[in-house]
Amino acid sequence: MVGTMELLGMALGTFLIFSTLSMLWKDNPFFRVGQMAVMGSSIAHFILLNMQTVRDNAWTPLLNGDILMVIPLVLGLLMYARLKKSIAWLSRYPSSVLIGIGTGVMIAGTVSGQVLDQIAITITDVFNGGGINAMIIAIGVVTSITFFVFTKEHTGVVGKSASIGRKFLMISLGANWSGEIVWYLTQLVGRLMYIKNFLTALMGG
Amino acid sequence: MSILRKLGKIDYRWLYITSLILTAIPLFVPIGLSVTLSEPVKDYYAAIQALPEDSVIAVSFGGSAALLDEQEAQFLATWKTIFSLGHKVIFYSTTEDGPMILRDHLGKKVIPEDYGYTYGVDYVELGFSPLGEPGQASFAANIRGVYQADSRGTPLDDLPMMIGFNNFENIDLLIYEYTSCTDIEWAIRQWTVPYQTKVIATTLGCCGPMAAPYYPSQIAGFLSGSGAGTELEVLSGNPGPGAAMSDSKSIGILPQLIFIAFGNIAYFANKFSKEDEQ
Amino acid sequence: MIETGSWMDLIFLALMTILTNYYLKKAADGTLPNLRTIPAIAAIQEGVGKSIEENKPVHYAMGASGGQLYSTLVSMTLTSFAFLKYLSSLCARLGARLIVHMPYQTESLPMIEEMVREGYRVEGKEEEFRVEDLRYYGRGALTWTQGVTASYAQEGVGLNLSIGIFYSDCPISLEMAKIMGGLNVGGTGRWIMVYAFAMMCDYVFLGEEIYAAAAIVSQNPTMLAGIWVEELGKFFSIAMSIIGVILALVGLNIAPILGI
Amino acid sequence: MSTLKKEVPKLIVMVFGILMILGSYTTIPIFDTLNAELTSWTMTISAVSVWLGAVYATYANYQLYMRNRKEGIEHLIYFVVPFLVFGLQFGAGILYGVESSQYLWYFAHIYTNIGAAVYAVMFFTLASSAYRTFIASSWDAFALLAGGLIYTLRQIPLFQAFIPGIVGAGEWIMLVPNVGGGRGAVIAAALGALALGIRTLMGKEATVTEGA
Repeated sequence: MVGTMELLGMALGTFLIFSTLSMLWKDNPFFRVGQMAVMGSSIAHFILLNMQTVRDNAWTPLLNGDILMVIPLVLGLLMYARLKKSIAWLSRYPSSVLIGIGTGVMIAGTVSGQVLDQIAITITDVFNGGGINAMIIAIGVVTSITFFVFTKEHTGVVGKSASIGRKFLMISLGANWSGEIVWYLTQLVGRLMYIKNFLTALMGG
Repeated sequence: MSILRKLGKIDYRWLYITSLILTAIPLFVPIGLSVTLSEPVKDYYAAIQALPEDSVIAVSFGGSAALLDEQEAQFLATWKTIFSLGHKVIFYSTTEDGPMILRDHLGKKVIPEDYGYTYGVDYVELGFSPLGEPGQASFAANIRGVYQADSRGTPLDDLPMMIGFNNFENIDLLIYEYTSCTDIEWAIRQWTVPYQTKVIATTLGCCGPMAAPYYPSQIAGFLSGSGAGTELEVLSGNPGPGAAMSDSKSIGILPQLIFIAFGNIAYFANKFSKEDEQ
Repeated sequence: MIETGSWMDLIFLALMTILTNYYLKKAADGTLPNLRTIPAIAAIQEGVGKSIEENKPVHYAMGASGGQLYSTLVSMTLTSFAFLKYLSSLCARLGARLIVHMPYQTESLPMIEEMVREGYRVEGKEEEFRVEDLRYYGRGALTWTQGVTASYAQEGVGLNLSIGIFYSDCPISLEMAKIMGGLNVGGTGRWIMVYAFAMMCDYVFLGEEIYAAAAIVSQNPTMLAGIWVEELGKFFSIAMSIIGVILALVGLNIAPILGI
Repeated sequence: MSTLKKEVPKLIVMVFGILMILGSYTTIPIFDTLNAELTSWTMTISAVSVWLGAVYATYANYQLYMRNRKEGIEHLIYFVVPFLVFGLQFGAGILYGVESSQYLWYFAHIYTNIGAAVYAVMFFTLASSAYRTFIASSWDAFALLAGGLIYTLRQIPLFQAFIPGIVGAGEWIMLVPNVGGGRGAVIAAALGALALGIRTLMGKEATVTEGA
């Protein structure tokens, strides 16, 4: 037997599933109420979790003597300067810190992980006797990069290579679509199972 | 001919409603279709099986409440496999939802203590930290730089398993559970490349094609989607939620395939009729 | 001193930096790359015109997670800012209403407001900027897609420009904009989601095209000059792949030179 | 003033970016320590700014209500509901903690369901877009259709059982042509991101250097 609170929760959950799905039919008051409720819920959840982060990452260490933690706290507060036009420019300081750190991390990780290593793996697969499949991958890599060349018109050899590359890219896009749609179907099945469980519980199952 | 052409202009809502109905039917009338195992799943399982006794596994847990339907089969089957082999496990959550899901699942659906585990000695749960890629790097280099205590507030040095345990050197396998497709690169850049840590991954179905370029050279195996979770359930002999979903997926996809066929029939009917007119 | 196995990375990075500096100097002398046409760029202006004709707003979306500043996707965030500034300026100039669906990362909100204000300011119409048209929906794709869809349904869509970091949010936002009669233009550098743009957009920036297109719409010589550097990187990648594969076929593996 | 507004932020970007790069490429301990410290800062800065979202959302919601309030009582409901839900959830989180059973009840039934339902909606939107675009009208379109269909059939148990070889064909699509095309796209996009990143650190990226 399912408890009253649990049953109430499941009823609420079922209503929200239907309100969300109903937008496919057309915009309606149930969807709007559901959307507004989710917005409030999501902002509350996000704020609560971030307050924990501030407490654990900065506030507690600060109280324990890590004076440096004042800096990120002040930088975070400077973000609110955007709300007053005369001092809005101050919000650029924390943004710049974040962009600088992000760009540094991105550059360091991207050069090897997404450029050099990718070329190296393509070569290694051929070297290690990957056979025809390794060759097809190598052709796909070279031709699809050609597709992204902007300074040469896609005619002649470049055009032919880009055209082949486009086929590889399309197959990849198709495979990506496929991965997603089956995943979303799983989500749909999951929600239908939830509704089925609710109905079963409602009937005393 | 005009009927064929109309097949390309059916109101989308027919597709929606037929898909919804057909997906629901097997939930009430199960069919029981079998599954076929794929190479990345076999290698994922083999990577856990190949670990020597008393190995330490780090689970970077990226559970998301909204995505449980896709993830649950994967992680439940994975945990059961690990616990049955007796390896030590360190869980750390990279998503806000992670600790809540761990609390709900790691005590109710798979109970480590049932396998003879003791908290703090055989497994620990470090809680959530918004790690991102820089955080993964910090964790691999210095766990205490990210976590000073576990999710229950116990200082790491008070947990027997964590004494002298502080970085990648203590970890034999990383199970990288993520939901954002490009995040696989974080594990590769911050674990595989610098430390040659053995990594296996679990992710959503849509992320399979994105993980594939890194398999098997940089990740030893991976599970993408609940389908792969179902395969692991079969492979490891741990039936779970994945199996129950298989039938519905099989039937629910049919309207989509039929509508794609309709679209193509209509296109070619239109094309040929125009050619005839010329 | 230098991390083991990092030499090639550093050399590559140093070369890119030197080349950037070189082409920036050339740009200062007025030498800019000739670029092939990207049809989606012209479509943005067409879409703004359509919005005005139909008396519907222009929507700009950069993804539920589009405001990442301190992640490896920061380049995509900056690219989406460049488009946002261009679009707000275009809307201010032509007189279209612009609604911006902001991402959940609150740390990027000040910059988003700054970009929109700047777009209106350069057209001399800062007073027409309305803060309430910067929409925020809370954390995650779920609330964002619901909020965006509700806005499309209730306020109408003329043009929907979507550039940025998209995860599993765009299949709903793009398709809903399409179903509601909007002109969809967009792209993302996240290859995994490009399929949704290819299938649902009237005009698409395929993957890396967003970076080049951002430079083009900015009309900023230094950004345009940067395209040379990307291009040389591509030629290098193509050449290394071809040479490496040929040598691999005759039994020589040059992959270790690249770092593996 | 221009120095404080424009030049200092540029310098900050450059200095922090270079520090992170040094931390990644060198073995000098001070840079590793700095990397860890700065990473922790990013989390804090981001977390402190979280109330900004609530400010923008409140303002937009209030303006929408003011514009529509004469059209009917339902707009008052749309206006009040998010505040009500926010208050209840925030209150529960503060009073009982986010890992309490009260909060988890709320989380499990509202947040989880809507999130999962939104993903379910995507099944339908992707289905209708495929109906519209998966038409073999050219070789490019045929490649898209073939990649999509074969990999879909490979993932569905029904077809695994009845189409011999579909698993192998699907795996091949995923591990060979998909890898070829996807890897090329990843390399190209990475180069675009790198070029932009380098310009950013050099203080030449317009989006960082110009603003109102």
